[in-house]
Amino acid sequence: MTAISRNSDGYAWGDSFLSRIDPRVKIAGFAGLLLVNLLGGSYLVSGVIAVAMALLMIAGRIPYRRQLLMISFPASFAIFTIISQTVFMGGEVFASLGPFDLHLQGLFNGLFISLRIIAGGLIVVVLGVTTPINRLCQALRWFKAPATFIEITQLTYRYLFDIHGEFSRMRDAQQVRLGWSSARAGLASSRLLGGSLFLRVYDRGLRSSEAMRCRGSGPVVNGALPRPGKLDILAGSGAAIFISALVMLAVGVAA
Amino acid sequence: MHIPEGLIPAQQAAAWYVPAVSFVGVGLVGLKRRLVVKPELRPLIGLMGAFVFLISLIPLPVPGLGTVSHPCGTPMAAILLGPFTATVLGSVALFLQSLFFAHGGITSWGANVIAMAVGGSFSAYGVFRVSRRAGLGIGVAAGMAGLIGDLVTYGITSFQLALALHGDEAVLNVWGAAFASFLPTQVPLAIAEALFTAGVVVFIANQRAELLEGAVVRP
Amino acid sequence: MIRVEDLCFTYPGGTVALDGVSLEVPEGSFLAIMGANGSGKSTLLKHLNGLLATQAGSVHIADIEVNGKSFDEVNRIVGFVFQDPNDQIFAPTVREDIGYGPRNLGLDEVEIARRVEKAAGQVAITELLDRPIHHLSYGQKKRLSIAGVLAMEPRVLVLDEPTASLDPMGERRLMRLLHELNRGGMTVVMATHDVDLVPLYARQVCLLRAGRLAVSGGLREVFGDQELIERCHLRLPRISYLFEMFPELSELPLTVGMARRKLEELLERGDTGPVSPVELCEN
Amino acid sequence: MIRVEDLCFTYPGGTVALDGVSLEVPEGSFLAIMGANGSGKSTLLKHLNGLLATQAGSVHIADIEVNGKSFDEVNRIVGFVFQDPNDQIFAPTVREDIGYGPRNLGLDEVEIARRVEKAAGQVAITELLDRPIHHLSYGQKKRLSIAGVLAMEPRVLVLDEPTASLDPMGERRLMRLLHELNRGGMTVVMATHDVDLVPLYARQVCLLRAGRLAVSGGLREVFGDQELIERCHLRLPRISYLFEMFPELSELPLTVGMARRKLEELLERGDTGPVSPVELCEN
Ligand SMILES: Nc1ncnc2c1ncn2[C@@H]1O[C@H](COP(=O)(O)OP(=O)(O)OP(=O)(O)O)[C@@H](O)[C@H]1O
Ligand SMILES: Nc1ncnc2c1ncn2[C@@H]1O[C@H](COP(=O)(O)OP(=O)(O)OP(=O)(O)O)[C@@H](O)[C@H]1O
Ligand SMILES: [Mg+2]
Ligand SMILES: [Mg+2]
Repeated sequence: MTAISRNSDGYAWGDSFLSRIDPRVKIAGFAGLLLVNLLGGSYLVSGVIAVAMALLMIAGRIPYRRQLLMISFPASFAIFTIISQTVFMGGEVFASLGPFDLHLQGLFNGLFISLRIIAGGLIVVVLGVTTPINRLCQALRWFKAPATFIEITQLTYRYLFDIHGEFSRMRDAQQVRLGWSSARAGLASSRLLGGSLFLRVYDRGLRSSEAMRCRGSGPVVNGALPRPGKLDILAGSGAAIFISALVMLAVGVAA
Repeated sequence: MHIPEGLIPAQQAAAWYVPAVSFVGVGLVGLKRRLVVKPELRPLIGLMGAFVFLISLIPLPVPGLGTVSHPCGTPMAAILLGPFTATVLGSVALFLQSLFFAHGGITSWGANVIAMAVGGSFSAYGVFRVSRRAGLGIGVAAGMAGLIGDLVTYGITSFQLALALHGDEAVLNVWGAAFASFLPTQVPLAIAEALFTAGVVVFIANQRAELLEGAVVRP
Repeated sequence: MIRVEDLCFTYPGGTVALDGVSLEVPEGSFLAIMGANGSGKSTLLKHLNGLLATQAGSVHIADIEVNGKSFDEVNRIVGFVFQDPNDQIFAPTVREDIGYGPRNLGLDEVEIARRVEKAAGQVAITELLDRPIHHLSYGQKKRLSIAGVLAMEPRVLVLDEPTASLDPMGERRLMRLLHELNRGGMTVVMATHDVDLVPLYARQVCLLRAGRLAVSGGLREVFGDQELIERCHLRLPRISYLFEMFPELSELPLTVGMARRKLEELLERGDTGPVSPVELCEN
Repeated sequence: MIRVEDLCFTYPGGTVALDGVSLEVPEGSFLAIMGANGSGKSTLLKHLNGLLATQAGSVHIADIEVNGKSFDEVNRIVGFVFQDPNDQIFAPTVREDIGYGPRNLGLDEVEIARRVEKAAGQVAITELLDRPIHHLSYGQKKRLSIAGVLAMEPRVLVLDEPTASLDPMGERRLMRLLHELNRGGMTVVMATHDVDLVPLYARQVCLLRAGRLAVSGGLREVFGDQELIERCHLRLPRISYLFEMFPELSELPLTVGMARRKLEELLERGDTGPVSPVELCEN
């Protein structure tokens, strides 16, 4: 009901073997997977990736309701893909729907791209949900991403919680004083909330930027990452082996 | 809607990355300079980034196609902070959304940046400037900017989708079909974006005119 | 009035904030909840009106189970004052903020105006009524946040550190007000760190320690165990420490009034000087 | 160290928050600023590091005039702790927030890490270092906000109600820390409502009343005028009220330690029991 119970990044800050892995290793591994997924060009490769990611999620005890919710967005695109491919691809016609011919090869291609979307979505979800933003930014810094980009990323992230926090605090405060107990009250309350939200967050932001100025007004910089440990080496080599296997699979399928 | 991970084939994804990185790069250089001169801009920038993130996350279903669509938020950011900064904010929002909500993707980031961050910001900013020059009120100008920025974004996105999924049809035909099929959702969305952008800009102009520095070209 | 059974709560980050807390607060009680920073006080209070949904265990208010469905009903009974006033107040002006709750109770404008005036008077912010809320000092915001809840005249009042940042006179006024309301039948539950204040007003104390109920009971029971008190990052009232110089005492006094009587006994003097303000409310 | 001359400040809404305040704080002082809610304490403090620009009058820190130009320079000397911790902390995690100031001082990573650890230890939040700040309780945020400033090791520490919402042990630890830092030469200025705490630590007190300096001086001078104290919405320390029962006393004791000595005199007893923790820091 409150902001706190809905913090979407709660999991990332929790402790699981996935969140403990060095973010640089994770980024490298997942980037490899993304490339293989996109270039692999076969059901088999994307299918194996999807299954592997699902297993990782289960092993890492990522709350499963969230998994479903998160993957529902890319999944919804799958439907669109299948329809458009079935209609627009050439080849054998297996049925027709009004003015449109439905093509078998298109259907298969649509299914393939859908699988690729799901696998890709899962890769990104696993990375995102197990890596706290500050560690991600540390890793990005190590990979020489532009400092301003990282700074804006952090600022944006911080303000997300400010807005979300301010929004839910205001709504909580309203609810507690029965501001949402009837349709009429709800309408008045939502108007009040919408009108004040921007300025309230801005004011809070202004105060925290004052606080920043008092302490030197530089960007928020994360410290350097610790040296990779045993777990990281293990995870890194695991990922390397898995990705090479996938590459070989892809080459094999293509041949 | 942001194009998800895995939909665009590799060559096209790479091709979209090139202009996207250029725009974001130019924006970053400018923004860095701005922050050195005016460090107190940070809260507004963070706030707008977060607003772009949140606004472009409000999902509204597109009937019949199973996908969802949403307003962009970049038009408002462009009016308040200029198109290049808005591009950076859009690109950051897209990056974070793909990670935390599987909304958009990493390999499709370039394409999404071109559509929502670059397309939305620059078209809206242009419309806003031109409308202000033409003597329109600040609310009307902002509303027009929101409307056009939103539609341009979806025009580009449907082109990208068409390019990726046209199969054996001509790209332009598919583009037309995709654009048309998104229209029933997109028109109300664009209107919502227009009203929202106008509302926020007018509200700020009334309450905190100093935030609009430079943005308001006097008619 | 309030029945908490075996309540557990873990935040998304994995912090276990409550771990099997059970509590029974009869109607008309005055309960103080104490404990170190981070011991789970706010988390517990936020369950009493359904702000946080129970994960395990249950909360009943006036025999209504607190959950999403009963939220509005419960919040008609329970008034809740947040720890940070910035979290609680949101309307553009002081007057509108105080009137917000009464308006949602469906009262008419005359009654709303009466309640606003009354509540503002109770926390001494009458002359601020037409100020915009972002023009208030922190303590003034704190007062406003309390007024907004008082104006709803709830049967149960739950306050999260209501006296923090109030000036001493404001603190005394507020505590007397709560004392009076409590005498009039209102159940009062407050989280607080002020160990000097608690013995003056509370009749029941409950001590949280790392999400568990360390002890719950009357003043003597709780303040009797000095070692436990200190393990909970609390201390005895300052006045009690003074009386440690009398090792012959079996019980340390907890308030100025008690101290005075004790001292009179010790000195075997009968005369009583003028009564000091802090003693007045002592029970 | 701090010289405030004839400072006036009116907020945009028209509220006169400061009205001709002059103040001289020598290096190494421990000054408590007290006054009712809305009397102008925070407004005064925010002038000491240039957060608010002077409208009339002037502020000098270590002979630097505080203004927009000298802002950064002044803030290297003055560490400022806000009244509401939510206004002060902004980095994603506790560690980064504490490290923010030291990093901007241009220190190297090793030194930053050392200072972060040290400051976190000083306010007892070492085990929270890797928590995101939106997962903290209010009191934990308060501690963090203090640590972030301590880590910068300023020469002057300005704190706006640092002990509000701290648990009693946290309060005691913090006050002892401030006491120690002060002994080490740091100038400490704090606004506070805790009249029981002030006599234990502060050596100089200044009382604001509706934006004007009501009185400023040593403990005795300020707490001697009970009527003025009460007009400023304050009160005497609780322990003092106990001693009103001895009308023969010319001076009421202000701390447990003083009370104890006084009592020993009155009882003409020589023995001293074990020393209680609250007395330790008494000066
Ligand atoms: N941002 C603001 N805009 C307008 N008026 C303000 C603002 N902040 C404070 N005031 C007013 O200025 C006066 C002094 O406020 P200040 O915050 O200095 O009080 P304070 O002594 O710190 O009080 P408290 O004990 O409540 O923190 C108050 O009357 C308050 O209402
Ligand atoms: N939103 C949150 N997300 C995650 N953890 C939280 C959150 N809020 C509080 N916690 C943690 O839960 C525990 C209990 O917090 P709670 O706010 O109930 O403490 P409290 O007793 O009210 O402390 P305080 O005296 O500081 O107000 C603490 O360890 C805190 O860090
Ligand atoms: Mg709390
Ligand atoms: Mg203040």
